[in-house]
Amino acid sequence: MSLDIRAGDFVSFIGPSGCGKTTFLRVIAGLEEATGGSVSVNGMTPDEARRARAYGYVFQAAGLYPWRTIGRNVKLPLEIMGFDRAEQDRRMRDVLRLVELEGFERKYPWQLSGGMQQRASIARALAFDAALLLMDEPFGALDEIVRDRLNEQLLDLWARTGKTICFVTHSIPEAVYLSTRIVVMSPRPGRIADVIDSPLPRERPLDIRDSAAFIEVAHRVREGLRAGMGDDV
Amino acid sequence: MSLDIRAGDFVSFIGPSGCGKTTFLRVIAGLEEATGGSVSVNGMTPDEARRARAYGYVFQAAGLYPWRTIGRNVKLPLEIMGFDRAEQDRRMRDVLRLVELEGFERKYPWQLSGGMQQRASIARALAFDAALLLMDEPFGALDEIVRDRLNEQLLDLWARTGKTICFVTHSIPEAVYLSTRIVVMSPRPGRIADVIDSPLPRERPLDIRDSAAFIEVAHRVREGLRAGMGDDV
Amino acid sequence: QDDLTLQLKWVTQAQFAGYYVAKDKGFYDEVGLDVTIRPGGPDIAPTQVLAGGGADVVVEWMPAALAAREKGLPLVNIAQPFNASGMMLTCLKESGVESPEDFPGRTLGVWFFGNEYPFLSWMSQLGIPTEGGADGVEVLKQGFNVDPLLQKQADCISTMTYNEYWQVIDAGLTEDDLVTFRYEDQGVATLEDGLYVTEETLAEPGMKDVLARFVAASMKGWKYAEENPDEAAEIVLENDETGAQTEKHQKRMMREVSKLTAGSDGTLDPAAYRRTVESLLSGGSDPVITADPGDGAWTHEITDMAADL
Amino acid sequence: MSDPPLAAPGAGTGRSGRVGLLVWRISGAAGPVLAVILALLAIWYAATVWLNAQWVLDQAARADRMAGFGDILRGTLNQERPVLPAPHQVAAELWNTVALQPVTSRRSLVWHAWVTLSATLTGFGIGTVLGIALAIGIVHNRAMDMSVMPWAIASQTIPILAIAPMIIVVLNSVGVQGLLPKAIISAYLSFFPVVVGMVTGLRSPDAAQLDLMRTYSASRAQTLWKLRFPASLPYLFASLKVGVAASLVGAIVGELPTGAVRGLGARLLSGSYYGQTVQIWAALLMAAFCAALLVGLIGLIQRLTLGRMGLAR
Amino acid sequence: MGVVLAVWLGAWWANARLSAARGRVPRLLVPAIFGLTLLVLWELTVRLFGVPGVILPPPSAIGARIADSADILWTDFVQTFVKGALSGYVIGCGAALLTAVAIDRSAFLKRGLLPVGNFIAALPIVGTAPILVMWFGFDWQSKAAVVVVMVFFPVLVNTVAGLAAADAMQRDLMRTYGASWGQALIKLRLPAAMPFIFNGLKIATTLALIGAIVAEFFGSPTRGMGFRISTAVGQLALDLVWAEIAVAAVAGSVFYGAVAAVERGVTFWHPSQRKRNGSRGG
Ligand SMILES: Nc1ncnc2c1ncn2[C@@H]1O[C@H](COP(=O)(O)OP(=O)(O)OP(=O)(O)O)[C@@H](O)[C@H]1O
Ligand SMILES: Nc1ncnc2c1ncn2[C@@H]1O[C@H](COP(=O)(O)OP(=O)(O)OP(=O)(O)O)[C@@H](O)[C@H]1O
Ligand SMILES: Cc1ncc(C[n+]2csc(CCO)c2C)c(N)n1
Ligand SMILES: [Mg+2]
Ligand SMILES: [Mg+2]
Repeated sequence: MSLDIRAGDFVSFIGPSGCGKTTFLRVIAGLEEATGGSVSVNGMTPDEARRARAYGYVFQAAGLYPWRTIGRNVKLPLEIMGFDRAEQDRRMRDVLRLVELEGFERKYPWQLSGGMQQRASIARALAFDAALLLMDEPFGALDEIVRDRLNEQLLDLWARTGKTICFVTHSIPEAVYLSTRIVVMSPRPGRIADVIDSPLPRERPLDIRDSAAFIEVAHRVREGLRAGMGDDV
Repeated sequence: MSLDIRAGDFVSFIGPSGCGKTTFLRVIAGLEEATGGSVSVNGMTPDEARRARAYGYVFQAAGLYPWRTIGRNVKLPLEIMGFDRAEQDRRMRDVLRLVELEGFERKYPWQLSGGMQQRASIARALAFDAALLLMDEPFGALDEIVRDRLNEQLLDLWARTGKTICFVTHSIPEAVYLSTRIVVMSPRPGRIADVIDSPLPRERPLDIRDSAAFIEVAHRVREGLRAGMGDDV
Repeated sequence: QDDLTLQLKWVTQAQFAGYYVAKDKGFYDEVGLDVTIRPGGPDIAPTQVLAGGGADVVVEWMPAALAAREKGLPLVNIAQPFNASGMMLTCLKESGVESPEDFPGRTLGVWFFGNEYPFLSWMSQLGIPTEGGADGVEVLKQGFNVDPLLQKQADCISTMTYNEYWQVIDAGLTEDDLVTFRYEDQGVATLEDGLYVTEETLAEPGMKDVLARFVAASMKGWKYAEENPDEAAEIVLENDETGAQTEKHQKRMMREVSKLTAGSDGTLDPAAYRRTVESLLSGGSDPVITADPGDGAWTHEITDMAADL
Repeated sequence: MSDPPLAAPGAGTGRSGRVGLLVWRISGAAGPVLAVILALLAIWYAATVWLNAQWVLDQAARADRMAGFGDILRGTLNQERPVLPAPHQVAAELWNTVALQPVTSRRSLVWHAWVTLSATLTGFGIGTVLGIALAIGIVHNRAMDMSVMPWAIASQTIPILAIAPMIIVVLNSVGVQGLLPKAIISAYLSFFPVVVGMVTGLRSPDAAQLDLMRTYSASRAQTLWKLRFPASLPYLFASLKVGVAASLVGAIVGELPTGAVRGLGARLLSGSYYGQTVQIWAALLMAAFCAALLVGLIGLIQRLTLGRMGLAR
Repeated sequence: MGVVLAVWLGAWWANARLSAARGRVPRLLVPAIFGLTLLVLWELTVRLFGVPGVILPPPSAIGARIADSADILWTDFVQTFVKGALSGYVIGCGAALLTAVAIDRSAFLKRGLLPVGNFIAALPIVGTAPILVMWFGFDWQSKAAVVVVMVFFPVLVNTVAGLAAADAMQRDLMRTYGASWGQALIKLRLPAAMPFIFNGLKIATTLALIGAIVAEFFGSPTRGMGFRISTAVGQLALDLVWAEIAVAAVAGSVFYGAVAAVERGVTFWHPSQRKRNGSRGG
């Protein structure tokens, strides 16, 4: 299985539960060993990339440390990477503004709603400004409205900063709306069923989702998924 | 706040996180007291209805008891309500067939995938054949494909048995696809923003979702949600 | 047959051989008694057992018995098989203690749990404070064994002529390594191992007769044990349920105990009683007993009846 | 109290029910365990020499001799009354009192262990039943929750060794003797971990699980039996492991004021009384073996029960 | 008998009423009433049934004794609690924490030391105390040693369990930052272990006090709570015995309460602590 991700791409992975999306992301991040084949991230092995702190990772669940305030959670990677105090504060404030959480830095995670926690965890991954963002169903637990808003903001951030983003989701509209390429995966054994290069422009208002081109791509994704399914649940 | 649910209706509740959907369902179920106003279920107070075991409740998470097999989880309400052995077995088999889980009665919940667990929990709510079903985001944790399949089955069940169903979701397509009426709620204070009677026929194949009528209703729901939102997240 | 329960002061050992012999040889049966013997231990206060009704008769030292009497538990001595004290203080010669004048500044091991009275009254007669300091002695609550001496944590420890002293010897020290101070020799001896009952028990109808038979049979047991020390020790060993006692030690103990019971027919010597009381009363600022218990604390009635049987 | 389960001696041991996996685990753990035991033995021997040397030197001085290193080695490893007996001395004593004596003999450590174990098991039974009953009361009755819990904590700060004789005397005066007083002391020590664990356990079902029962309008008894009790089992077993070890200590403590005539407590005490350190250590190890056995037994029952319930993953 | 039952029922009724109320006052009042009831029942039983004072003194006599012998009780408290129990507690818990961290670094130690440790923890105190007195002398040092032995393993086992408590995702997060072992320990695993550590520390409080007192039964200077208890029993001064026990119970409860209070401060974020603020009946 081989896949080529270009710098500046927004790649989505979509597929049925258990097909290995999370595993794939973890291999890229050097958190797990590939069972076969090799992965390289900008010419480094995943493990080297991890040590070089070359990427930010957003997990499926927010995974904030409950004993730290939101502000200190965001500062956590900065502390570990040895940024100085003032810089830590500055960056923390910047990214919290980015995800619209200014004013909440003194709160504890469990005092915030699920959506706010998820945004804080995104802020944490952005804080140290890695060129590669790995995001595992970051909006899975959120309701449609909040999700739409965050989708818009994520696209905006991506357009402004030119980061490379790998994004796992199980929502077809989300994948189609966000990506420049969509990787459709099939279950057991985890394989790539289809890779779709999106014809949509980079600039995407929310109502692009009612456009014909959008519905066309969504349809292709759905077909790709169904083909790989058999009667697996 | 007042709402009239007709017997045999399929009513969906949709609204942003924290707007009180779950609370509303719990009040109907007599699990919580209404802060104002009154609720009656077929002429009974919710608490009386609860004691009369007039409804089945499906929680947001499957909530199976991990120390019971799937079969014994389904039998739990039957044991409590004092059905005899043979009847318990018969009903358990019936409802498990209904949710396509025959053959799994000896498995423990953790041996099943999330989708199967959720179906087992639906079977449990169906086992004692209450006329009213209360379902709180029963498919929230599932991926799109499995969700589609379960949506179809639920519609089928509803059509065959003529139950009344109250259904909470945060997916617009799901709400539109399933319901005869859609209640759109707005946050703080939890209010009903819109009640939409669906023009879709009772018989609904999956690709009705690409029909114009469907997209029209979905659009109206989205507008209703957006109107209630302000800049709350 | 009449039932009677005897609570010993300490674990099963030759110190109580007379009672075990009387039971084993059928002396109690002969006088129509069914006697249960309860061993004691470091956690058992015989006086408390008596107060709780767990026993009819106890073996106790007189200082503890008189102190209990002052606390409101009216104990009466009905017989006194031991007419001499076996208590002593054993010191390491290398510590330089040669006489009681050398005690100040030393560390001494003492038994507590009601057994501290003879020591305390001796020290107060010597005028040595027991709270430490340069002219006082440092007192340690000695555990169950003689280790403090062997480990040199104390200069002197309390020993009995029949027991702990020989444990020190067994551990490898010789008599020449040790200096001993017998309470008898120091003139501060108090009566040990008497038989006590409460006044209520004594007043029960028919009880005096039972007690008289008990004392008579027990004294017969003691005399038998004095004459047949090895057999008595064997009997004790058979009754030891812990299985921890050794034959050598018990036989030697029996011979030493015989020296303390020799010549006693169980009758309390009123002069010895007075000596004990004086010694306990003379405890300076902190006497063991504050008032003379008078002659209600003992009776010859039982031993007299026993002699007539 | 708080959520994390009580740590039992034996907590942290795996829960795998598969025999094969078990064997694998044991053999996998054997290497490190063996290494640690060997290291401990080495330290033990070194400590034996070090702690017993003083006596050899003293004896030599008393005899006006000089003690060389060889004398010290020889003199320390086989003393009759060592400060610390050497491992082989303890092993020999264990062998003599366990293997070479008929089990009915008073010199058999097995017999004494059995005496202690019978009191332990009786007390453990009483303590467990009492603990569970109290926990059920506490969970269902607010007044009991608020009033009993602080006093249950206070009760455990009372030194048992201090009141054991009084318990014995009081029971004695109402005619209770023999096994029961020891068992009661042992129950006193074991009920507390059970209460604490069971209260946490019975409260462990989350709100959703309880709500399910309410939608069925299940009675309190049904909720207890079908939800709270099964949910509490993992906590119960963790506390039972602590409780059974506490019971054993209770039984041993209870043996002292009952005349200390038999049982491991009596062996400890008489060993201590006659300065027979070898006997003390043998009894000590035997007690630890018993505790390990009991904890292991409960672990086994736990694996079987939870395995049958599908809770052991 | 009737009186005793009436008192019990009356107090229970008051408590049942009170506990229905919420807030701070009933929280303190209910256990106090319960305790007072016990004391009154005790006093009544002793008086009505004429239990001899040398077996069980009434609470009034114990109270009088506490007032009379305050100086003795204080010296004993300092000797046993401050010198013996506290120092042993600090040393034992500290050593256990360090060992736990060491064990945590090495899987080998973890698999080897824990089972053996559990075995050693099962050695009954009645056996170890005389040995430690023999080794460390008669003063508080040997008591502290007994306490160290008693508290070491509960704290160790809990801490080791706690250090494993951080969930996989929290650990993975540290790995994505390329954090060192030390950074992960300080920023993640120790904080996450705190609820477990405190569980061990709380168990250790009661063990420490009991250990220090019991060790004095096996040899001590002529002061200390355990010394006084055993001596007073021999002298049939049961009121003094119970006075010491009362001091022990109060000191132990306060010690436990203090550790629990620190726990609330440190693990404020843990669900079991958060639940306490929101009021939800069982
Ligand atoms: N290609 C593969 N190579 C190795 N392991 C795989 C592969 N595909 C799937 N797996 C295994 O399948 C299991 C589930 O995979 P994973 O968690 O990545 O699924 P997922 O796609 O993220 O599912 P979900 O949508 O539920 O999060 C893992 O245990 C993983 O080891
Ligand atoms: N109308 C209302 N009356 C009383 N309480 C309300 C009302 N609306 C919202 N709440 C409060 O808001 C909180 C969140 O409500 P709820 O859990 O019902 O949200 P929800 O719509 O189910 O959200 P989600 O989509 O995240 O499940 C609850 O604590 C509830 O008490
Ligand atoms: C803790 C303890 N307390 C008292 C004694 C004293 N004692 C009771 S009976 C008896 C006779 C001789 O063995 C002796 C000396 C002891 N040894 N250990
Ligand atoms: Mg995944
Ligand atoms: Mg909800």
